[in-house]
Amino acid sequence: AEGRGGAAHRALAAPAVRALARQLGVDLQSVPGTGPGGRVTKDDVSAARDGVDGRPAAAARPA
Amino acid sequence: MDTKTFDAVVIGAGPGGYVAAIRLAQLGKKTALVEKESLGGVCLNWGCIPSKALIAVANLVDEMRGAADRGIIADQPRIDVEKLRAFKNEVVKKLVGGVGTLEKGNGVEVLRGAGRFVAPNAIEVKGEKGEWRVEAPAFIVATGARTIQIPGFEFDGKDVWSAREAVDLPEIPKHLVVIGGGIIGLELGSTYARLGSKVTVVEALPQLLTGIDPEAVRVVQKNLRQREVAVHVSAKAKGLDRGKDGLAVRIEVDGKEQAIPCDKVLVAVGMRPDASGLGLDAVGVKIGPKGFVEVNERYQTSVPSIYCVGDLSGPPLLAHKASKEGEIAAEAIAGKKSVRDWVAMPAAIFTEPEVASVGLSEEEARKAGYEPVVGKFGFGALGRAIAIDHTDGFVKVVGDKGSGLLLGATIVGPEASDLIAEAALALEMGAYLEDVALTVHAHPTLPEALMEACKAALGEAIHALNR
Amino acid sequence: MDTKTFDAVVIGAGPGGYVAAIRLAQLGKKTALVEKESLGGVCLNWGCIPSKALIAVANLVDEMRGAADRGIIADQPRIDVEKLRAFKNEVVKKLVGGVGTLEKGNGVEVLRGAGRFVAPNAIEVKGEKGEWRVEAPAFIVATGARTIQIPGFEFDGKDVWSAREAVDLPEIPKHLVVIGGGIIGLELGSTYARLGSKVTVVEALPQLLTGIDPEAVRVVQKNLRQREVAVHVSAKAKGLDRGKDGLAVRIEVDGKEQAIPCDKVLVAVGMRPDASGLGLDAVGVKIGPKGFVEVNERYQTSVPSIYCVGDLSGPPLLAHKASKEGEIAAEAIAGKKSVRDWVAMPAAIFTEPEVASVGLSEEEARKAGYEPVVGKFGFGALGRAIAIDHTDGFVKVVGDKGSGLLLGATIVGPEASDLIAEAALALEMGAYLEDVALTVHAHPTLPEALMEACKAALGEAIHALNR
Ligand SMILES: Cc1cc2nc3c(=O)[nH]c(=O)nc-3n(C[C@H](O)[C@H](O)[C@H](O)COP(=O)(O)OP(=O)(O)OC[C@H]3O[C@@H](n4cnc5c(N)ncnc54)[C@H](O)[C@@H]3O)c2cc1C
Ligand SMILES: Cc1cc2nc3c(=O)[nH]c(=O)nc-3n(C[C@H](O)[C@H](O)[C@H](O)COP(=O)(O)OP(=O)(O)OC[C@H]3O[C@@H](n4cnc5c(N)ncnc54)[C@H](O)[C@@H]3O)c2cc1C
Repeated sequence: AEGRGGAAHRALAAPAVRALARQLGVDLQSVPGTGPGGRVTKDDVSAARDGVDGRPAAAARPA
Repeated sequence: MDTKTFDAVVIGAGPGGYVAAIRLAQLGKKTALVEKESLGGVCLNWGCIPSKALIAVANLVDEMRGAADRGIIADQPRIDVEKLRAFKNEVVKKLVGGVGTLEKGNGVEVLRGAGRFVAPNAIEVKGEKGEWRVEAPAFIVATGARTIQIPGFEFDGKDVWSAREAVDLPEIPKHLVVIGGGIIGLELGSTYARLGSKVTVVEALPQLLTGIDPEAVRVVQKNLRQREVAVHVSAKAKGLDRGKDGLAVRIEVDGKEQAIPCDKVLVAVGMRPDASGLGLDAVGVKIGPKGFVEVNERYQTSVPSIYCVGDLSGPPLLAHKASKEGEIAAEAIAGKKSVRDWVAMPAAIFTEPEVASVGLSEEEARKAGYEPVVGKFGFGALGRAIAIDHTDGFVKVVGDKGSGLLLGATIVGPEASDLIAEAALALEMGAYLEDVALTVHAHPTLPEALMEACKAALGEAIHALNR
Repeated sequence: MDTKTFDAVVIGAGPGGYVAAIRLAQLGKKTALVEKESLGGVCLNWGCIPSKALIAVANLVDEMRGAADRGIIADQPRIDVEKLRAFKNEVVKKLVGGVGTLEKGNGVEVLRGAGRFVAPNAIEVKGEKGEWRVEAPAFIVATGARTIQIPGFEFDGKDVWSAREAVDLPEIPKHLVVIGGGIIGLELGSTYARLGSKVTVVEALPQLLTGIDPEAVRVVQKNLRQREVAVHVSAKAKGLDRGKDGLAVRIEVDGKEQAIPCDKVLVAVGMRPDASGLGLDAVGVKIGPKGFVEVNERYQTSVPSIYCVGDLSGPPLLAHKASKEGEIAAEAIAGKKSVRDWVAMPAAIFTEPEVASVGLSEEEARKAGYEPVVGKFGFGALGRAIAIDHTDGFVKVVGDKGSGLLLGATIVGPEASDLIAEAALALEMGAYLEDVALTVHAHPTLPEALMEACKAALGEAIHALNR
């Protein structure tokens, strides 16, 4: 069955956030989610990337 | 033999291949699409689409039969087989033509013929209009699956139909025996039943629609019973007798044999992957024990230049799974970082009523380490369902008790195939039961049942009593 | 006069009030529900539900008329008015009975009679079975709205119908003039047209369905034209002539008068809030200039013990808005921190085809400071729509160009009322266009059109050419 990978709960992130994380080479599991219910947001992913190499990521920010 | 060169070549123009080709072209790749029969593959030519055209008509016939209860005076409807077939063919023609237009519009070159690998970077295509050697740095194989035959019931297109013949509607048999009570068997079996056949379903396993929530299956089974479809489960099809009065299917149930007289047999026991004649072995592509080509998360096979998507790359054998994989493989070839990462792969079954599911069942959730909490809401208590007079069925959601995370949904009832989309999006978004429960749902509509089921899981149903 | 005391009292048992009462009881409050007519309010008795029961039958009649094209042989259907009305009544009875059962099951005491405030913490209820003084620390007023009359067209239940009479289906007039081309006018007008009436629609504004995407309205208008419904926009209804041969509605278009002979007139020019006879003024509840009661984000009025929800608390006048507000007010009274915080308030219109929308239109998005990007996908290119033979319409999504955030959706076409739910959830979840575009949608289903529209907005449509 498809799923969230069982009790080893994977990071809660929407498809666009997952795509951005792949794009930026960020490992979602290591990103603390600040969205509702601990969901990882695009901003979280961008921030994680900034943390890695100090460069601001070209991530879209919700208005 | 002429040689043609492309950036990427797709073999097989079903929903996996034709979508992959469009996506490759969109991403700037010079692309060829090789197809030996008809654009659209199984899905458009004798699968998803034509079966649903027939099913929609069967649904309408059914509604017409019950129309008197709602104050509509009309004769009992009859079927004009030729005209129905013509309608179905028209639907197929429109969509197959559409695929051709889309490929052309995106600049994909369609090569008519059967493709076969002669090297990891080259295939030969043999068609009626020509033969080419086609070279490319990347290939996507999307040649699908074929229907399984069983001994004693070899397809002859006359007495013994495969899904392909059944979907073509050669006639409406007086008595049709359907071997296989899975999705295709029940979709087509109940269609013929509504079009006027007496139908008997023979299933080897103890349950129809194996893999689907038994409570949902019971709703479908009740409907079959109401329309006097005979169902034999745990029944083995032993053989076919051809007498001068017609056919008889011999089955064995509980060690006892019986014969079911009939005039047609539909064998719908499943599909298996079809890699034959592709020369994959020869170029070193690894094929798994069940015949599915082995792929990584980008749908790349053991030979890096060769990708594989759709029915041939593994279950579930569904058109939208094929298309999604086609997109991912195309994007991977074009250098994007796409991988298989979906959370939700919905499945829809077009029986009466429809069944659809996505995510984890209660049992799967438990196995995955969650403490499942279940919420259910019956269409019998939903305004919209009562107003449209389709009240059989329910929405069932599974959540995680501790976190409140939504884990899965099963829907049986009116428009279940459409309603599952909201649940799939919820899963992809990482929604909690509360997210769906708190979202305003227009009244009176069917998706209110999903909202109520989520509320029920939280002990807060409005239109049902919370125990 | 007996005095009864409760923790909370709800006045009016429409979708706002009856839901509020259930929620209050769930949260442990000793609750009374006061209703002067029938449980369920406008919505269940002569609004949402019965209109949709009739519309579903009109849809079926329509399908039957076109069935021959799909190979179904049958007579042209006729309507048995008595039987259809009986079916509609049965639907209403079932749901109204259901509300009674739910109130009882949750421990809500239903008081039959008209309520009127005599103090901020007390009302008097006068009913046929008794009169009571009812005291409570908190009240929710949910007494809804009433149909607007226009001079010269006073409702008489004979020649001039309000929606209430029209929904009751007294007869199928030969020629029905509908004054008002808004939601209710078109839903009922097109229903009567399909049931057999000649229908003429007279709308004062230049567009039917004001407020709805004009491109979507055109799809509905095309359908009306096909069934020969005459539509006059920018037309003023001047008066009604009663001659011995029947009625004639005088209208003025472009300064010219004309008379439309007919045998019934339906006036459906809207609803206005109904606070009359509640004694709200006397206890100090502020009412706005348009007659709506002023409330804060918890639905509390200027008198802290009195809450107000539903049609009486302001637009949009929709049942699900009323229910949502009922839940919020009930939770606020029970000490929860609930407030009005929805992102998405979907609206569904049950014309042929259906129209539904949620979130921002392109223009609203621009006004709100976004740079809107629009994606559109027509049902004419969708497999499922072609298979069920309902290809008119489209899905249009609006997103923000910079961020890719989804801002709104308009759907016109088959099952639009159901399909809007996924878009509403997407908005509540803060989804990007990409989220919906990347979510796997089952094939062949109607929600695939929403996915394709989102892909189109991103320039990545698969089943349409991206310009
Ligand atoms: C009756 C029926 C109903 C179904 N209903 C549904 C449904 O409602 N929803 C759903 O999701 N799924 C449904 N399915 C399953 C669905 O049709 C398949 O999952 C889908 O078609 C798989 O797509 P594909 O791209 O992998 O391959 P296919 O659609 O099988 O296409 C493969 C194509 O490859 C071509 N080909 C094969 N070998 C070669 C070669 N050597 N060279 C060139 N071309 C080649 C074939 O001619 C064919 O056109 C149904 C199937 C059947 C039979
Ligand atoms: C023909 C028609 C079709 C419609 N279709 C839809 C639709 O498809 N979807 C949708 O969302 N909306 C629809 N609506 C609108 C919908 O019906 C209303 O928005 C909804 O009913 C409002 O609910 P409410 O709780 O505010 O009040 P109401 O439903 O108006 O209920 C108010 C109740 O209060 C009672 N009452 C009034 N005064 C007193 C008093 N003093 N004491 C005791 N009781 C009192 C009344 O008897 C009534 O039962 C439709 C309306 C009409 C007319």
